[in-house]
Amino acid sequence: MPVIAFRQALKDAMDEEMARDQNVILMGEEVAQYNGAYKVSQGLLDKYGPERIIDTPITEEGFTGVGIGAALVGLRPIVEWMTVNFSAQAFDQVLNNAAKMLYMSGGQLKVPIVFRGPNGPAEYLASQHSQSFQAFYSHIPGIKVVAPSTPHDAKGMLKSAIRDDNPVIFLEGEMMYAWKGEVPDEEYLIPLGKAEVKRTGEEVTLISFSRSMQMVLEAAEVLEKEGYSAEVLDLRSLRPLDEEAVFASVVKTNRCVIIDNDWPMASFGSYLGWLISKNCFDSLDAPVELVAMEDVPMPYNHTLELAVQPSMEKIVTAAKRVMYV
Amino acid sequence: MPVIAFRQALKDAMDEEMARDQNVILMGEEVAQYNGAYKVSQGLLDKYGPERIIDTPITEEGFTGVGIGAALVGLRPIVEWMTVNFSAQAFDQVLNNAAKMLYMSGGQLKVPIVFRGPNGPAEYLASQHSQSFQAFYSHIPGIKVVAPSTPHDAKGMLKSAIRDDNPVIFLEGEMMYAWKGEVPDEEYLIPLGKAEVKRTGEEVTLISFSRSMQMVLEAAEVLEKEGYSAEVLDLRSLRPLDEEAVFASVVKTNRCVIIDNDWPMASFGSYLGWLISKNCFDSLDAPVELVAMEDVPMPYNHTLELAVQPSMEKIVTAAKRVMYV
Amino acid sequence: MGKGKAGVTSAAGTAPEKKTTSKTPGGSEKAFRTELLRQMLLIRRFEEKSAQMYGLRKIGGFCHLYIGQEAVAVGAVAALDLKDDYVLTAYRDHGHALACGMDPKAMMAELYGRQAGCSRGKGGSMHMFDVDKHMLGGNGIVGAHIPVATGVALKIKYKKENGVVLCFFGDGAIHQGSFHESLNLAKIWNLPIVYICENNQYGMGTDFRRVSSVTDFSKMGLSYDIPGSQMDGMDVLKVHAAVKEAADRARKEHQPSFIEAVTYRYKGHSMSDPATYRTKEELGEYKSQDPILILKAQMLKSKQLNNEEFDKIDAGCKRIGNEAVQFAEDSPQPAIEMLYEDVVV
Amino acid sequence: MGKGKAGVTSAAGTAPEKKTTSKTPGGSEKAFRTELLRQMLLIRRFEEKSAQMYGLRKIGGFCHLYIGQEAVAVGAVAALDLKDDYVLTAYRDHGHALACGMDPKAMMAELYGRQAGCSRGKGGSMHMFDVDKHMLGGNGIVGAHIPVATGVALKIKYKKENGVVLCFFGDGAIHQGSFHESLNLAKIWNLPIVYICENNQYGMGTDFRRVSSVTDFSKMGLSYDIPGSQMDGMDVLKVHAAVKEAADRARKEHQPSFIEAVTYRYKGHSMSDPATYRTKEELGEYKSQDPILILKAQMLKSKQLNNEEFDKIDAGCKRIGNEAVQFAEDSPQPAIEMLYEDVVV
Ligand SMILES: Cc1ncc(C[n+]2csc(CCOP(=O)(O)OP(=O)(O)O)c2C)c(N)n1
Ligand SMILES: Cc1ncc(C[n+]2csc(CCOP(=O)(O)OP(=O)(O)O)c2C)c(N)n1
Ligand SMILES: [Mg+2]
Ligand SMILES: [Mg+2]
Repeated sequence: MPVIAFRQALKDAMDEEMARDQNVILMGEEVAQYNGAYKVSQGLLDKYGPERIIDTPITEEGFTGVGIGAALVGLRPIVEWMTVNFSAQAFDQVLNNAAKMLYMSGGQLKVPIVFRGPNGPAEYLASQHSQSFQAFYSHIPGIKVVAPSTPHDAKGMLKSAIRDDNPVIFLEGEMMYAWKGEVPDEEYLIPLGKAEVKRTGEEVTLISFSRSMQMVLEAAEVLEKEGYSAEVLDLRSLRPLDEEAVFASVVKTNRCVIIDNDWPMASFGSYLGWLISKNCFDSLDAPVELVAMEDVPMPYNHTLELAVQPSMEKIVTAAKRVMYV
Repeated sequence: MPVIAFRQALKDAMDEEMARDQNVILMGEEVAQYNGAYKVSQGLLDKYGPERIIDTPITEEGFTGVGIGAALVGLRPIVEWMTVNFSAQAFDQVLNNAAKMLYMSGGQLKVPIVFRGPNGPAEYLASQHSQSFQAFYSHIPGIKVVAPSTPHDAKGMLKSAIRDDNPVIFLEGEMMYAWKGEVPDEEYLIPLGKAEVKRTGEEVTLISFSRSMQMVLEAAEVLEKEGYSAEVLDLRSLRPLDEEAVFASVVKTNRCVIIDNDWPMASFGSYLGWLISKNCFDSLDAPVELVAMEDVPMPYNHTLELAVQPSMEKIVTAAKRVMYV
Repeated sequence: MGKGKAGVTSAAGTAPEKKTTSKTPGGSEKAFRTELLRQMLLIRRFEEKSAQMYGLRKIGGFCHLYIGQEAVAVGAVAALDLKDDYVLTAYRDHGHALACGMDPKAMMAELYGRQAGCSRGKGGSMHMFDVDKHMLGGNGIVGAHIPVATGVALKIKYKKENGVVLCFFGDGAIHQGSFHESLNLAKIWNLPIVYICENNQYGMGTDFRRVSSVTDFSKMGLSYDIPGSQMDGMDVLKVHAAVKEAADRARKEHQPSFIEAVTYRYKGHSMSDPATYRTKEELGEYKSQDPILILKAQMLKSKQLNNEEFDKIDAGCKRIGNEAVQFAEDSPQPAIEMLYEDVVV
Repeated sequence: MGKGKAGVTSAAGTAPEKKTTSKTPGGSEKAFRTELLRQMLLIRRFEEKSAQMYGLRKIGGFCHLYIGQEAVAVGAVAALDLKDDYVLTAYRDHGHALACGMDPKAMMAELYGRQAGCSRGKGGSMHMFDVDKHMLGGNGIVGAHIPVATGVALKIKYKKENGVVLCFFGDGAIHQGSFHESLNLAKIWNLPIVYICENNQYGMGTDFRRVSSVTDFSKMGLSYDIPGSQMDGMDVLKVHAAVKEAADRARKEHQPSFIEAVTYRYKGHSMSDPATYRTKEELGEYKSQDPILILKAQMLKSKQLNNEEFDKIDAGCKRIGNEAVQFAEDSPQPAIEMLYEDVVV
């Protein structure tokens, strides 16, 4: 199977869907002539022209709203936020327009739009540029929030997101764009809302998504070497959430560590921690642990910024803690 | 002790602090000539004049940022958001400026500002006007988030918030403004970060804050009549959170229901649910229950909008569930 | 009546092809004006009925009446063909909804929060929608629908359609960044949209002069090289002429325009507002240039109308209001399960 | 040197009272110009050093160089007295920080992420702050500091102080709603602030003409009845004169102004940008009107400078850059516990 980079998988997904459906357009800062700040839209302007690949001024609130309006009347825009940090300026548009239109129109107005871009810390970018938005967005009913961890999933899920009639927040990671993985040549779709067991195990369930999956898998390897069997679940989609897959695994292993590279309070990871604690109450042999970002803004200094985030070591430690070893 | 309304308590707090400190100003839509959309600033313009009680145009991002700028250089602005819903337009200012300045300047820049206004559903206002923001704001390190439930606490905590050198989000409730309660004549302050046991009990802990406290206390009464003893904890402050008080109560009662009138996913209430599940793991005799808003935008129809929210009945049912009765 | 074609339930209860009268060469001036008059009267009577029902607690929450501003929505929407064109407005939306030909019954049921409401009782006063009539709300956050409207115009241009978008908003909304971001986008992308600021002179209790650096808003187009004009929003024919010109430019040249319509709301901001921030004299002055009276006088003078005809139209509009109330009363409450519907498709 | 008084570490390593030269009647024109020249050279050399250290991976992340734009920060800040006045800018902030007299050592240590950095290694390139020098960042979100700067001006007015705020931002930021909301607020409240758009013609890879309805930004003040002017941002004396006039108006009349300074950045947007979106010819054209060369030529011509003097100043600036690097190298990494500091007071 061909091995391609994460950014290429995203590009291919957009490319295929644009070829398939004339209503799909891409807009955002630097998506056209510059081929994307992170080169995710490489070549699309050449192929589809400026009517469909649209450079915007730096006006997140404005172009996010424009995308929503176009979606209301039949286009299927993909809006790239150069980084998801900047979507804070468009927060009202997502919360009050994208997520509400269907409901407050009594089902009349669909909003088939995808908002995508790099989420979470990259490196050396300090506090305003290193934030995770999964908590903010997964809190909101009326939108879907997905965060794949491989080129394969990225492609299949982005295609599904583009075809979805609901607003979908598609979270990528700047550090992930160069990640490589196998992606089949033939077309495929991955449904939004299905988790995947990446590794079966018996003694502890490690649950995560997006960029953290890599260190979670490494941690599972390390644990195996030390004689512990970890099951690893990649959620892929946060909203809708595959509760069934989550509970099935925890009921089996009786122990769980959640890894969510975001501040802990009112976070997606802590919600999942509560949900598991409640629904697997009788199965759990230890408290559900959460490996989160430290509860501080991101510092610039590299040693500090690494210390702020989940690491393979922290995951191993947490896993051992819930196994009481 | 004099009995006054919630809105009066807030007004008195602002009035006293403005009299005490020339650097305190109030700004927002309709705060001056109109005396506040909900009349919280009644009379302040007359007393302090237009230099200190400032009407703004409808530009939430703009005047929120202006408040932050003024705070950086020594003023202590109180910014009223007509309702907290509209602060979605100022989200970037809170997240990236108010909450970050101290950190990213290495401790040089304090932001002594209070953002206040009605949070959560009122009645018949439909989805864009009926949202709770405690999840969004309590997620963010670098700010404080408080939500008192009585005129007494509102006054003492607003005074503390105004004197606090950090940005404080002060959540009120439109339905609470007319609530009455005893407020002493003499000056007092209530520290931010201290919960209060409103009622001691033995069999279950009910934890909430802000407007929901009223129905929580009613539920405790009903439970008592049915022979069950509920302890009721009013958090008052969400960030910082009085973990000690929470754990002490749950360790005593071994059962807990959290009431948070907000969507459940990635919410403050679910975070608390995880925190308790984890830290009181050995004490809990039942899963921690969360009585939340239904996971839908708010409908306009009154019957539906009541059905969406926590109610006394739902709280009683949840309490019985965790008591297995 | 064709799907998506705007029409207004006439005073007599039938639904004449409003657009035909305005656009077909054969349509007479008299018929066109009569239709404008009828629509303004319908809005007036519908709003009065809404206020009455609000007083009886049949309707709750915010209810922003349009009384006094009828000429703006009616004159402007009369320049459209809602098969191709679209309307978006803010929360003071009953007038625009009626002008777009939305069913008064479904609207009253919506105000009642009933299942037969246009938004199934989930939207209420601020969220009137009718996808078939191309009326896309009914939006509650000040200024936030302006980019959305701009996006609708982007679709028209992308699809090479013939339509134009009218985006209505208040004097209070014009300072919002969303307005400015949108105008720039509309200009650089050559979008067929007409931005219409209904300057009713107050944003809630705030006289617009207190919060605006300029009092002639039409200047604000200059920053974006967009033609702007300020006009009398109490005269429905003037509004119609100005919007028609702008809509034509949008259609032909794919160029955005900006119009400030100076108008006045007779009632408080919402039902709970006593409107003590303005004088009786000021209100009286505007009432004396009431949009319905102006058109009526013009038509009486030019013999396009007599008093009897006027009374008949008016009686018809009142009847529609009453029928709408009856319809709403009869419509069932939404079932509790409806809560969970319409969250995602 | 008094606390809060801006000064620039001179080429010789001493810190002359820059403001004195510009403001004291006794200060000679020659001394003033020499100081402007020195500051521009210091920025140039500091930036070159930063680029070099970035190449050696001593510095990471975004690093937006100011080379080519030196005349704007230097000319503008020279009109200030930073005892009373304030400066806020975006993430391309090294130039403004140096012009405000911030310590190059603390700045380089910040770029290194070290404990002795001006922001204790927590801010990095985009977040230079110095409260004593009234340099309030160093802000990373495009446009978001414009309301904040406006708030600083509100404090000046409220406290009846004598200061003025300079708010710098790019051509890319001007379409942000925050700019428009701020100008209206500054005008209705009569705030002492000068908004300076540094139009370096590109926002990242985007030629400003592609995303702007107007190419003469100074028009944009009209929407707010704020005087606007467009000027040559490569000539430090012109910048200084224009900003001085605007700052004086701000101080005396408490009126905001808006200035567009047309300039150019020689390097890519950040270190990772090859800047292929523009031609070599265009770059060459601007380099031929280099702000340092322009002033140097003027001074040589008027005999206020000879080549030897220039070389000596330049050598001094290079030395400062080297010393800053040495200082940064020697500064310790922040301790892990510092993570938890500065979150709340
Ligand atoms: C972003 C936002 N801020 C505040 C409000 C509250 N609010 C609703 S209407 C209104 C006044 C709007 O005035 P204007 O735009 O002139 O419209 P009008 O009511 O006169 O039709 C305000 C402040 C809101 N809905 N949205
Ligand atoms: C709100 C927001 N959107 C996008 C970005 C990413 N970004 C950083 S700089 C930049 C270009 C800004 O250009 P301009 O304002 O002209 O400033 P210059 O870089 O030319 O100094 C962009 C898009 C950001 N930091 N903030
Ligand atoms: Mg108005
Ligand atoms: Mg630029």
